[in-house]
Amino acid sequence: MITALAFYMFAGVLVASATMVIAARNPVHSVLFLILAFFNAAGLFILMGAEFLAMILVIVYVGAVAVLFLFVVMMLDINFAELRQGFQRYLPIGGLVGLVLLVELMLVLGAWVVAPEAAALRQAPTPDAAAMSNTEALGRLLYTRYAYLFQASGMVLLVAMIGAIVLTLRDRPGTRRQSVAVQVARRAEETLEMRKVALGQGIGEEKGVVTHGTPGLRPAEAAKTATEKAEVR
Amino acid sequence: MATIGLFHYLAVAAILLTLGIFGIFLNRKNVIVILMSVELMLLAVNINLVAFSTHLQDLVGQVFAMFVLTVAAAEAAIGLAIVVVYFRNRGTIAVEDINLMKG
Amino acid sequence: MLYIAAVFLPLLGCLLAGLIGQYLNGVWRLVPAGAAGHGHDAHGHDDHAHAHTHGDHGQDDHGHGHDHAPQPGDRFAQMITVLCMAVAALCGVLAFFDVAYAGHARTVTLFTFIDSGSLEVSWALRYDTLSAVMVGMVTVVSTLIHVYSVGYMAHDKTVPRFMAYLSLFTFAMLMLVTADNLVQLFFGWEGVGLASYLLIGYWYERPSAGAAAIKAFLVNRVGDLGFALGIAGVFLLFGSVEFSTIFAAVAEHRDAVVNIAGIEMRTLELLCVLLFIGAMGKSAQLGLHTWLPDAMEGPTPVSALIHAATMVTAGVFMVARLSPLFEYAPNALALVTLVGAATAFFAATVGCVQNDIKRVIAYSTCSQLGYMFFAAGVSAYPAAIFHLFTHAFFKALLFLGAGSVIHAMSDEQDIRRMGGIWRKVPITYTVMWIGSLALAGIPLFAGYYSKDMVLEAAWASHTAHGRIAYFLGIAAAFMTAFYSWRLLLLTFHGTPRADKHVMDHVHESPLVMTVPLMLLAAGAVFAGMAFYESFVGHHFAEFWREAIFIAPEHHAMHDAHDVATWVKKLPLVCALSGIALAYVFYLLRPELPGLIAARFQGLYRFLLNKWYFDELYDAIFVRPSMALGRVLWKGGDGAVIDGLGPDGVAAATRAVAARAVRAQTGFVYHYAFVMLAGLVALVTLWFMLRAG
Amino acid sequence: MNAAGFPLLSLLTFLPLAGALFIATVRGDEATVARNARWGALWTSMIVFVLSLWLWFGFDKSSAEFQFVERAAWLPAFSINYHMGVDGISVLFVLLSTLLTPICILASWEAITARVREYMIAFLVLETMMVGMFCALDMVVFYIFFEGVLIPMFLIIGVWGGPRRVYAAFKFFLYTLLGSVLMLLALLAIYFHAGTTDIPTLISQHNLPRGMQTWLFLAFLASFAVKVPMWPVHTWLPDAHVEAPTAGSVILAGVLLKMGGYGFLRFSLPMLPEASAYFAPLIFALSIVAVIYTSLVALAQEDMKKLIAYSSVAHMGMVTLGTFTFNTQGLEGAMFQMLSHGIVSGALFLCVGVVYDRIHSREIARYGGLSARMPIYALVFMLFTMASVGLPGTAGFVGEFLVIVGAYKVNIWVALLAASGMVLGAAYMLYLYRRVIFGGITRADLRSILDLSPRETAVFAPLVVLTLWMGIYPSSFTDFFDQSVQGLIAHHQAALGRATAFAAGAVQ
Amino acid sequence: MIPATTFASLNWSLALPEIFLACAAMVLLVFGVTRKADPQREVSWLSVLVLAITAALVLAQGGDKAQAFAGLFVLDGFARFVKLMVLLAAGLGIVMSISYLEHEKLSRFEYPVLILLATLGMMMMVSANDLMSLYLGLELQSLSLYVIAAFARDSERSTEAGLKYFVLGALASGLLLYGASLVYGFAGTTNFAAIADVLTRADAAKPPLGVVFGLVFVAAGLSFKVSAVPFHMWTPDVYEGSPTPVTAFFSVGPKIAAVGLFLRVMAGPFAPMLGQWQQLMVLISIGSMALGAFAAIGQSNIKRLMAYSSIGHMGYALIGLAAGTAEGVHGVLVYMAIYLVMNVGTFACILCMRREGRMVEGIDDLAGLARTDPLMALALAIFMFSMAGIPPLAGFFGKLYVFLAAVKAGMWALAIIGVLASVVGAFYYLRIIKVMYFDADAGAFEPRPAALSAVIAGTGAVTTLFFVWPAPLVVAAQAAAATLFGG
Repeated sequence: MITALAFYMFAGVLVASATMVIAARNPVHSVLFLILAFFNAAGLFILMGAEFLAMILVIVYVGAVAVLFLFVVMMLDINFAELRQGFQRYLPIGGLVGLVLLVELMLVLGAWVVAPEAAALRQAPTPDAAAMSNTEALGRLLYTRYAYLFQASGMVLLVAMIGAIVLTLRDRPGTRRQSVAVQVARRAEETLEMRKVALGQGIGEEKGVVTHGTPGLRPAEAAKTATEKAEVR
Repeated sequence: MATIGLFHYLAVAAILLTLGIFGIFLNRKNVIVILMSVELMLLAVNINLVAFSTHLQDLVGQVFAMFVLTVAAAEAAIGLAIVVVYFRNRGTIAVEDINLMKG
Repeated sequence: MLYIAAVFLPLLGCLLAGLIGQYLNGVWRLVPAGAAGHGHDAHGHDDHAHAHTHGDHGQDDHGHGHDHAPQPGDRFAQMITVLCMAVAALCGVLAFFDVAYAGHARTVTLFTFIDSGSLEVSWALRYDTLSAVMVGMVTVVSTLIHVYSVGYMAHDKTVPRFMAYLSLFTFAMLMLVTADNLVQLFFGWEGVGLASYLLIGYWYERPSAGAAAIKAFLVNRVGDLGFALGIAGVFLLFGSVEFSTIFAAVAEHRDAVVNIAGIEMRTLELLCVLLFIGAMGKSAQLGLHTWLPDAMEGPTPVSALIHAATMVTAGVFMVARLSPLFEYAPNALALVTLVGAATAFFAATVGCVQNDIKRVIAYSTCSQLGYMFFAAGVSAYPAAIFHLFTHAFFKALLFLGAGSVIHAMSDEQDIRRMGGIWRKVPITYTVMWIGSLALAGIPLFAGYYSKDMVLEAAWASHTAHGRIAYFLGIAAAFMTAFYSWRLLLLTFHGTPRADKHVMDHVHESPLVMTVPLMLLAAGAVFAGMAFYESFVGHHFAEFWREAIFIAPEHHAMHDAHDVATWVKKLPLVCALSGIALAYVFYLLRPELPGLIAARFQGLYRFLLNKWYFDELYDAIFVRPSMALGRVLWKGGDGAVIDGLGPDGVAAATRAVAARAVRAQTGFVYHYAFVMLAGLVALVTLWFMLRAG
Repeated sequence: MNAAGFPLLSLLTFLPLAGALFIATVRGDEATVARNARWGALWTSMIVFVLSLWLWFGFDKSSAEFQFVERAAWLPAFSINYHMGVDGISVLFVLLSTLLTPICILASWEAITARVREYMIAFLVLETMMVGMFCALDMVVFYIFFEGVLIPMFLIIGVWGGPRRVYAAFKFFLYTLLGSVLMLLALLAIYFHAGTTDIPTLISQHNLPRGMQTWLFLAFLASFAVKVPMWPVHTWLPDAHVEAPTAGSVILAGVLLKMGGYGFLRFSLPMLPEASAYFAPLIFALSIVAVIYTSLVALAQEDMKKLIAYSSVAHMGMVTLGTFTFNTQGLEGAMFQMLSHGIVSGALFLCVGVVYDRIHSREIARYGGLSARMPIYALVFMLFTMASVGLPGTAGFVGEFLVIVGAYKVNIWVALLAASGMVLGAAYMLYLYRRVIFGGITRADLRSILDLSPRETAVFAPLVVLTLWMGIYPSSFTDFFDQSVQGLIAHHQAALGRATAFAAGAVQ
Repeated sequence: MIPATTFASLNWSLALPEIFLACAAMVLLVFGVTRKADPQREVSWLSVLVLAITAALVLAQGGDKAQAFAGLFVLDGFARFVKLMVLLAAGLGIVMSISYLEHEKLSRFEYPVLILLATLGMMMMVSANDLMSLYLGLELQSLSLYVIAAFARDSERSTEAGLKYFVLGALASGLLLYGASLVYGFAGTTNFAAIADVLTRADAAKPPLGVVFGLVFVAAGLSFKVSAVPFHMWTPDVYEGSPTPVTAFFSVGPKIAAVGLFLRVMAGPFAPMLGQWQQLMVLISIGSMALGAFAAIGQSNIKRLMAYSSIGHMGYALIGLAAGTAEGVHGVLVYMAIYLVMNVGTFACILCMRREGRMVEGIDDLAGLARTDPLMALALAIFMFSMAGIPPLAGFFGKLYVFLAAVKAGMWALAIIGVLASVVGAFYYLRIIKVMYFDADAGAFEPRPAALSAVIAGTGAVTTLFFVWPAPLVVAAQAAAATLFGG
């Protein structure tokens, strides 16, 4: 009974918040509803006995992905008041197609059968919860039988990383970067030059350069730094 | 009502899937909402997988769901990256403006 | 060798005259490569001569009075063709006597022509009496015409071309008459058609010449269509197209029947009708005669050759040649008789009112051919051939004489603008008289023997169609005499109606023209007497031997000698009264014709316009064909086939393409929607397929 | 079998390709390249022609078998072989192709001034395709060559054609492609039924079921009817002819149209005998419509090439008619008609090309009175006009006559209607001749028009000789295919006999 | 309980090419990061080398069908054949991109690395023997492709292409996943062989609805990847917007891999349900052929035209799949191999379309190419004729084999519609030839980069001369197809 109650609560909130995700006018609200949906989904997972996945959902999704969404939404700073609202216009036909799909899905799921042989074919029967925790069981599977896929998912994440970097990382001209190697390799005699400055004259012959280069650097030095800067991406 | 069986979970997943789909093609506002709709769809898949896993007493479903989660995260990252560069170019991410190429 | 020479020498002459003669005249002058399209005109003087000589003349024209200098090739061409023809004529005459009198009939096989399955055709020369008569007649007349042409065409600008055409024509005609099978006969048949086309269109600058040439070819083709089908049918029935094989097998196939459009008929009847259609075309019988008067666009000797001696008689020859077939097809024979008789009558009526000297003679020819056909139709083939033979002489004579008159009158052809010249052209005048007498069938002249024989045979056939033919023939004989004397009187007698300038120029033709005239005149006088006995006498069968077959039940030839006296005399009476009437009309009371014409305006117009055949054909065939062609082209091909076919499909494709492209809106949500809708559609479809 | 074991047919097929490659490698300025391309193409095609004469002399006329056979594994896994050979039906077409190619090249000598190299390459490639198609004894190989023809021809029409060349080229290409692809399906179906694509095997082992034959026949018909072309799928032809350069028209009329007729003889008749018999009335009807309809349309034409193009449709109507009479005369007539049409209508297009090169117009009304200025041309034109009309003594007569004889054996009405083409054909051809050659010269530029050049004479000379030769001594040609045609008929009747026997058995 | 898994039992050496490729990609990544100046050129050539070595490794793996990683991975002749095609496509894709990236100021070494990773994904797809490996391979490939579609990140069109591709791709993979979950739910397993086993035993006449649904969803997801109607909508926009070498790669590599995967899935786990999906495939195939034929007609951008063209080609390839026989698979493999060659050649030509320092993409820009660059015009004409399926060019053989399969399977309607669509399709290929050969000059292009010339020459030669000796490819494809059905 309590299970049922919990299910209906989680499911109800999940569906409601999912609806709000797509219906909310303000994208920030959408993200927040998404987070709510994830929490409730995690609840459903726990009901089904998939504790580890529930945790992952909360940690990875709420902690990382949803926040990423939020971050991007805020960063892009979209003036949502100006966004056009065409929701209703396409609702009838779109809704019809969606409903047909839903009805058909329900028809199918309502008459769900599992192949009689399915039990025999189980590749990884769930261990007894007492003998082994859900997390441990998953872990054992993941690092042995599914090592191939585990590595593959690593590659997927690598691609995501490369992709994100290659698309969004850019060096604006003018940003200054630390170059450790250059810093370490620098010696005092290259950096400092002692000069006698005649009173009232300044460093006359280099007047035009100094303003461009780093103060205190000699022109050649300054030019070199500039090139380095350009080369670093 | 009393016993919560496989069908209930599947139904929730189906509704979530449909909502995700709605989100994609009824949305006129914001590409990011589409990305979120995709996340909803994947969530629906995960509920399905976990439900089947529980029903079948088979862990493979949960393993599958894990990979789906992983990939979904990667997908979100790349999706957002693309949205960002797009925004840099166009200054908008309104779905109706994504219309340079057609025919 | 003799036999081959008789046929092929004209071809040799043709080639030599055409190639070497033209070469000598500088016609075969190739344009150096690279000069095409922009070089200097190499034929400048020809051009000039052309425009001057022929540019706008509507009349017959032989270069007389113009200053076209003879070219080196002219002489060569004239000599070579005349020489070839003369030798050929010698051979022809020798062959005639050898075959017809000495009885040395033979077939000379040359080489295979067509060999397709059981259809085996050879090039072969068949000499029997019939062929020999034709070969002798054709070569002799043709030689005379060649000689005449030397004078008549002396000032033409392309003499070699003309002489080559003449020889080509003779060659084709000889191939026709010596053919030993139907396909070779058809070769000669079409060959003379080609030659006549070329000759009629000889003065190609004139639009009317071109039109007449096409008309001649086409009308002949209509006949040939029947002929070709007839040949195909003969082959189907007999399994061969070779005469001897066919003739031998006639008896066993005589009762074969065929079903045409639901009507059962004897195959032989059908075939004979088809073949006779061919003959009708070539021999200008009623219905397919319209080309003949127009063919007068050709130079006069051409007309003579084509209409008198040779080409037009091919039809008669063919019917005689195929007598073994026709003899077993009585209905076809009746048709031949009726068509022949109708033609004889029709052409005579038209001939009475024509004013062009050559057209009068042309209709006369048409009429005489009718005689020959109805003779053949009553199984009196010898009579038909005999009339053909005599007719060749006097009709050639008349044509050449007319040519001489035209020559004398500075290219005037309208007899209403002639008159009173008989003193100035005595020889021409004389021979024209002889020709007319022969044509009218006055005793002692050639036509008398043959024409009377024809009429008597028609009467003697004791059939209804024979009787009809007899009376129509009698009527035609009356009119023949009338229009012959009308022509003679208007041309030579009375007061001169030409202007003074022309009259001053009237002169007799040179010897090279008058000598052939005189020789032909001799023929017109004596040919009847000399050959009457052998051709159609009581023992004609010994003369013709196997060449002509007459079924035992057909007695017209035999009975013709024993008909009632009035039957024998009536033609002469009619001829004399015709002459008398002409005398009254055109010498005594010249105003009468005009009055009568005015009184019977409708009839006169009807006759003058040749029974409106040309107009009728124009309205039924020519115009509708052209119009239909245009409609089918623009409407059928353009609108319907292309419109529904390629162009329509292309347009539809473009429309679909535009629609397909419009669906690609560029909006992500549309794309997503299409995907989803597609998915749902597939699922639903699956449901439905499963349910159904 | 070729005694020497020498791959003559492959050589004939691919030598032009080698010539094309050679031309492609010529370097130099434009004039040099053009000159070398011309000579290279001429020499190549002449050598091919001379080699092909071996076929003329070496062919065993007393045999209906395939000769000069070559066979090599090509797709062994599918038992599809490179199989070449000629029999009586194809050998003369090979010769026709090799003859017309040098003539075409010579005819384009001065007419083509732009992109000469590409032009010559296109022609040599075309020759490869044509010869290969007639030699192929495997359906797939056949199809490859059959379709391959489209590529060079498309370019020839499109690049060197007249003002509406794009339309014409597309129409030509797509129309013929549409037909061909359906044939491809038929070929595949046969392959699956018979397990082989080897033509001789398929011919000798007729075993396709009746119902299947019907569909296959229609598929083949779709291809060959367009190619022939039969009414009502002929409308591409006038457009293609009008726009193509002279030599293109020549080869199109001379050889390409024959591919359809050849296809009927090679596939439809022997492989689908029952369906052929079943559909013969349809073919007759279409052929007769073609003869009469297109003749009438030709009568109304104002463009010389279009007129001749329509006349081609009419003449090819006789071919299809003869083909489906299934008797010796009809079939041999069809064969002969194709050969003679190849020569004669090619020559007629050349005739048009001669004046087109000078005046740059094909409008009939633009001409008149050429006889005065161009006597040789007038003579040549007259000869081919008469041949086209079917005058006995010229090539055109024999085929037409045999077809009429063959048709008469089938039905007198068919023969009568087909023979009406004799009259109509004479009408439009003579009308054309009259308007172009006869009459007075009325236009200034015609007063200085020049007669044939030596090169043009050289182009026409072989055609003139052939036209007369074929007309006077046709049995020297019919001898080649006599045996094959007899074999074809015997085979056909045997097949029908089997079918009838079977049907009779079924009824009882 | 959980079966014991040892390192050796993973049988990992079967995946040696994949492992090598993954490691090499990472090494190149590190190499690229550590260089100061962008080493795009070096990394590109090294990538080509890597691909070549991978291909060699694939070739070196002989033997029969074998499984690795507890049934997640399968290696058979089919996989090897498709992998080689994919590797070739990737190699050519990289070669063609080098000069382009430099010209367009896109020279970044991540590009070849991403292509390598995408290739890795494709190889995983081809060898997938489990719904999970299918999904991961697919995603690895797709994510890489999303990125390189938007690689010209300062270009509005490129980023829009990336965005569209991403959104729709995510939707498609969501659908595919949902289908996969349904299949899993029914069969209780994700292993292909096991699924096939379950389905074989199920009542063929009344298959469970759920798994049919799953099948349809999976098919939809895969159809998206091969851009078959009605899941094709992204194709024209993405092709047009992406940088041209990316488009070139898109049009071959992922297509081949996806088709391979499609074949593996349909002929593997779902083979027992042939009766259920055959009709769907027929419809999809017809739709694709028709749309490819018609929609391309009005195009003026050559890349967009090629997009529709590829949709059409996929329709033809799917004919072979719809036939559902070994002949069909054989036909598809031959088709894809030939498609690969001629498509790469065509895109190499398109990449040469550069005038005044900018790429031009209009079909009209090709006008008069036959005069300004006859060789390239000839090559492009050959490719176009080939795509139209005119013999003796290679494209004809591709069509020949798929139609062969359709005819043998008795699918006459499909075959007839197919050939008719090919006639319509021929129209727009001809139009390109027309523009090049019949129209007046539009000015010359800049000189061709050597690498592109080499690619054009090579692919052109193969396309033209394929007919001389088609046996190697055809026989190899036949053997490969046989292994897919061999068990």
